[in-house]
Amino acid sequence: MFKYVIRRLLIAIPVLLGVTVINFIIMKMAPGNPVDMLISPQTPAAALEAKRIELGLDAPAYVQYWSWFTHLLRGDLGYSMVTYEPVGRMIFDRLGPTLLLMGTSLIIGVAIAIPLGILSARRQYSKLDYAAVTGSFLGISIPNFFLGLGLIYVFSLWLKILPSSGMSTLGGNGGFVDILLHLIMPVIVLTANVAGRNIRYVRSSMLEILEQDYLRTARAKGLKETLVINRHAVRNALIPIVTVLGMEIPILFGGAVVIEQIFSWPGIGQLTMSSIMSRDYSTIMGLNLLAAVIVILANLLTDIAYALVDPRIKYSK
Amino acid sequence: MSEMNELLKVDHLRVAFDSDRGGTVGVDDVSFRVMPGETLAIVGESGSGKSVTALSIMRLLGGNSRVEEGRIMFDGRDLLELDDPGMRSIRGNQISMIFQEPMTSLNPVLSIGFQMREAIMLHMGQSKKEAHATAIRMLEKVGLPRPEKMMNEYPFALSGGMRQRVMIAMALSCKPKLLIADEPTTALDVTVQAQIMTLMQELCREAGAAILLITHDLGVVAEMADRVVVMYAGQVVEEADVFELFEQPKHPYTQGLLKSIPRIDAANDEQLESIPGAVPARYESIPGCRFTNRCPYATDRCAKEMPLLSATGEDHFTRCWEVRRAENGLREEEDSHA
Amino acid sequence: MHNPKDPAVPLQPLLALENLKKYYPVRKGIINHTVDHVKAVDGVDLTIYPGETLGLVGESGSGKSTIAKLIVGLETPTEGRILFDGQDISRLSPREMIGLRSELQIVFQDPYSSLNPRKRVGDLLAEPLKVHRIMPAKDISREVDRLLELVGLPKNSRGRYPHEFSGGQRQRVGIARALSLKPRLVVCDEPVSALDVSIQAQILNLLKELQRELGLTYLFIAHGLGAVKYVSDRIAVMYSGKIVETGKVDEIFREPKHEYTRTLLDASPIADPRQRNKRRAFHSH
Amino acid sequence: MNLFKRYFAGRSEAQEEMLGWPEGDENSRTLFWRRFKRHKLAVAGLVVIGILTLCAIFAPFITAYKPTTVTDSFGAAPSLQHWLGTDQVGRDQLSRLIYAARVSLAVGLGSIVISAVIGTVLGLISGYFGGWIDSIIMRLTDIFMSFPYIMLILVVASIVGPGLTNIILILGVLGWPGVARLVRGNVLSAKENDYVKAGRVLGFSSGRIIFSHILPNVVAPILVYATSGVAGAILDEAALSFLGLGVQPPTPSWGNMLASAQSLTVLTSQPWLWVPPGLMIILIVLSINFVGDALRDALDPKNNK
Repeated sequence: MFKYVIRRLLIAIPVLLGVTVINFIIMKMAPGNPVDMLISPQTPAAALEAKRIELGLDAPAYVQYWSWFTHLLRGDLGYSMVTYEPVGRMIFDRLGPTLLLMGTSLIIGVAIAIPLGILSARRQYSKLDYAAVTGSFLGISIPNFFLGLGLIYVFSLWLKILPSSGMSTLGGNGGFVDILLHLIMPVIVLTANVAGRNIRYVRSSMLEILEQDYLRTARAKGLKETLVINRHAVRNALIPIVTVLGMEIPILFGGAVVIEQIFSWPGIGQLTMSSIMSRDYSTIMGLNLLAAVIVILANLLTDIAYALVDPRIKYSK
Repeated sequence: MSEMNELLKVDHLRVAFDSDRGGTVGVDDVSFRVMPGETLAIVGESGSGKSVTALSIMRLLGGNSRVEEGRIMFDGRDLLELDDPGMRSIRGNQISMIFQEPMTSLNPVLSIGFQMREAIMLHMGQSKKEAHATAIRMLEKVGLPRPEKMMNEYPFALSGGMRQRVMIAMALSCKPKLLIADEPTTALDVTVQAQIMTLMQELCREAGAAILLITHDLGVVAEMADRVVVMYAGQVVEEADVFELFEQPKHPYTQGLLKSIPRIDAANDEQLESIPGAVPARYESIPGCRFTNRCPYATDRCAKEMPLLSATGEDHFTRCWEVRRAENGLREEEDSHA
Repeated sequence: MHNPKDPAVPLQPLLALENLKKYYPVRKGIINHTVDHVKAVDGVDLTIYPGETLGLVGESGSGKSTIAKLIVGLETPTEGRILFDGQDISRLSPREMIGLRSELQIVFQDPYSSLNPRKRVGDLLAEPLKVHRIMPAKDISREVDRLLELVGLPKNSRGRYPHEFSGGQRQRVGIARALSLKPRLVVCDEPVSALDVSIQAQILNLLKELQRELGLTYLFIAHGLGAVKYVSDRIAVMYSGKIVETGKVDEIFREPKHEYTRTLLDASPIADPRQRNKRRAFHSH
Repeated sequence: MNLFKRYFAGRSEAQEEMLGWPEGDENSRTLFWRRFKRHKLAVAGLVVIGILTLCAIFAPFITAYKPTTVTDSFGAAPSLQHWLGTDQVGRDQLSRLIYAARVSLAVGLGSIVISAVIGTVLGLISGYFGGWIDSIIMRLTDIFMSFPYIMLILVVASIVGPGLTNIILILGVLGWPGVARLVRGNVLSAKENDYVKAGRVLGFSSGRIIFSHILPNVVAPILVYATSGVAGAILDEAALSFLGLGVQPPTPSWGNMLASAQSLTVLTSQPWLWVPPGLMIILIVLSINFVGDALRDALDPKNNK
């Protein structure tokens, strides 16, 4: 078990390195560099060149990468090309709201998907099953932004019961209830997505388990059907779900970009959009890198969780 | 033959399936009895309906199949008439079952101990602690090393043979009157097969439990059974005492089967006679005998009229027009085995 | 029956395995290093003479299937030599192997997985002929008909897909495919284990017939002693990677020398209830 | 009796059995259709996709206005002239809606073809050869899949610039890792089949085995995946265009038509500008997803009975 975790960690390292390399390459591909940003067009070419050397931009790519990478290890993501603030700081300030948004949606989404998926599988081809499956298809087929706009139209503009933007009321104290009210609509949108994807996943996983021989063994023992399902089937069906949760994280990040834009949620997604609009590549790349690292860590966590719920892992490898 | 004290009596059982192409009949007009303490073997090839028959007794058929006709009398009660709680009190308690695939028949994420205790606590009313002790005793009985430690193991740490021993321990832990064993050794090696079969027989004899052994292997039948039921294409074609069946098989299918198995005690230059052809694809729609297309003795009547399973000797039943014709002095239709 | 082991003529073996070993590494630990080996085949010597059938028996995991794979080149041996007609073929490059492909063929156990479900039977049989350019394209069609007839399948099977055939018929197609390149040695890896009892005899008889007609040499691998006895001239018994006993069929069955062979014989059920009480393994107490 | 016929039964008997070959047996295609048709929503989806495709192809013949033609009414509500009203610039909304279907379908199909080709080739290689090639390709997919997809697309789109072709290329080139993993997994299990081993023993080249024997057997899952991939790409394009980094006006796309709703006036008082394109996206994506689900069911070898 311990070895297994270490092994997963060791696999994560080259992936992490790869992520930084890809990140660096994209950054280099981006038009404009910090020098252009710092200096006005009137600056003589010689001075420009001097500045380039000073910033190390004349060095071969791998040297530049190394210098960037060692800074990275010290937690230094460089400075924004637009606001000149440290990128790390900017991201850190925005991380909380995004994690709040993503975390809430993930938990609620899964809390809906698991029982509904299991029930749907147990009553395959029933009305409930059709409703759940159709609902889950809707969840993955409605564009985030359209659902978001629709919600704003209904709840903010028409019924006027929910705030349409930000994380707290301007001038308000940002109390729990206030944040909660602001949270409702963006969370509904992301939850629709999470639940939509996972209802069908839980359902098909459960359907597969329902055909397993060991359930027949459990029934042959004379166990009640509820026990057969709850004790013997559900646990096995949920094991693969653990992995899928890890895959939700990058998707949620993507969703957050769109949702935060619509609801003016002061998180990473909004920062991403504003950086892209202002071509602030050092911030963009910092964001991208951070998101990738979070994804890798989340995958690592799901791997460990997997090992905890599935006793088979302990023995293999 | 006294019909008074039979343990299990299956009577004109008919099971139908829903498939993509509509309903089909998997098992049709299957009847047989199991006496207390005896070993009855049901032998047949894949698709002959032997497993379906076993699962119908346990009422464990899948969702797309159902018993359409017949009775399954166990200890004087019709299992098909029981309500769910009633049936559950029989499963694992009075009738238990072990399956073909030891690798997939145990739940991979629950410990052996947990799975062992479950039935014991349910049917014997034992506390967790008592059940634990009972489980260990059973594991010991089936010859597993270090049973205490085994209780904490998970199935994948065990070999196929060991898992099947666990299944046997589990099945016999509530002292059933009948053990249904569906191809219990097909997935195992020959030497392990011999061990498992011996173990099963010894423990059942000791506990006075009858065995309903489902198998395709005539060698296993010869070693284990007291009586044999031969199934072909969803029907019973012959039933007899094991010695009688092997010495004087009457149904052409049984005869062909016995001649087509390569035996280790055969003479050197013996030539195997195989049964030509294969089981017809949609046999349920055949009006006559389902073996007609492969039978060397088939007549026009065989193709048109379905023969009934009828007495063709003392405690010997055969489903064949030609055999009936040969056995002179037979009464007509009404002597069907019922 | 042809007897290749006429003592007067010292025959050269068609196939000889010399100290053949196949170890699979067991990887463990954090950096996945090799900590141990599974000795699937552990120093096997075996000879097969032209025209004979050598039966190879053993339990699952004894290494008999690995030997089959080594002979036909699906695996490379860790150590030892595989002499075919006197030439070591164990370490040939794929290119060098091409010429020999036609000499050594295999019939697999599972007739469901051994035929590509997306190809018609006619194409399955024509493909090897085309790939190896054995004959002009115009003759291929006739050759496919001949192969089908050889294994007892009607000509109209050509246009059909494998799923339209029963297990026994599929196995016939598998045999026809193996014979398409006119091999000298055919490895039969449990060819009847997956078939129904009443079909097994058909395939065993077919294999015997083909051997007689085409002068084939067989390595017949099985776990059921009955089938092995029926088709083999000699038998080799394998146990955990090693050959523990070889001998003529009657000798092995009459007086097995190795302990394991005896266990195996005792454990094999005999389809005769009268023999029950004479035997040990099933009823030992 | 015909005992002598049974004596050497090796060859004769199989022939005999074939005479009774079930001629009326269904072939796999009719079986596929019968199973597909069980999914009523998928059949409806297929009809919707068909109609939309026809609309997209024949857009110039069925629209009253060109999508870029500016008429004299700005932001007008639906009327007889303009069934869905006009946008703020004065273009006919219905015409734009129909023309926008071209964008969605082009992006959906174009990008998935690119990812499917790249992913399939890499997945086949990775799965068949294994070893270090496999490790490299798989780590590469890990790396690509670590970046949040939308963020990565946004970044690349901001670098290479927006536009229809670029969007197709970006979605196509960044979408391969999913396909590669799927194909690899299927190849790994297909490789275990004896027919692949038989191919090696018969001396077939790796290329022949991979493309002629393995690929046809892994097409079904690729097809299913590609179907949902089309739906995903259409959604991604819409999101990108909505955020202003996708298809640029005046070329109409449902995404960029929705972008106008970011203004409060449009959102509150001109719902004809944003509701129809949103519904169109839902309609097409839902249809494709239903079809994909039915395909999955109908192509599943497990229910091959």
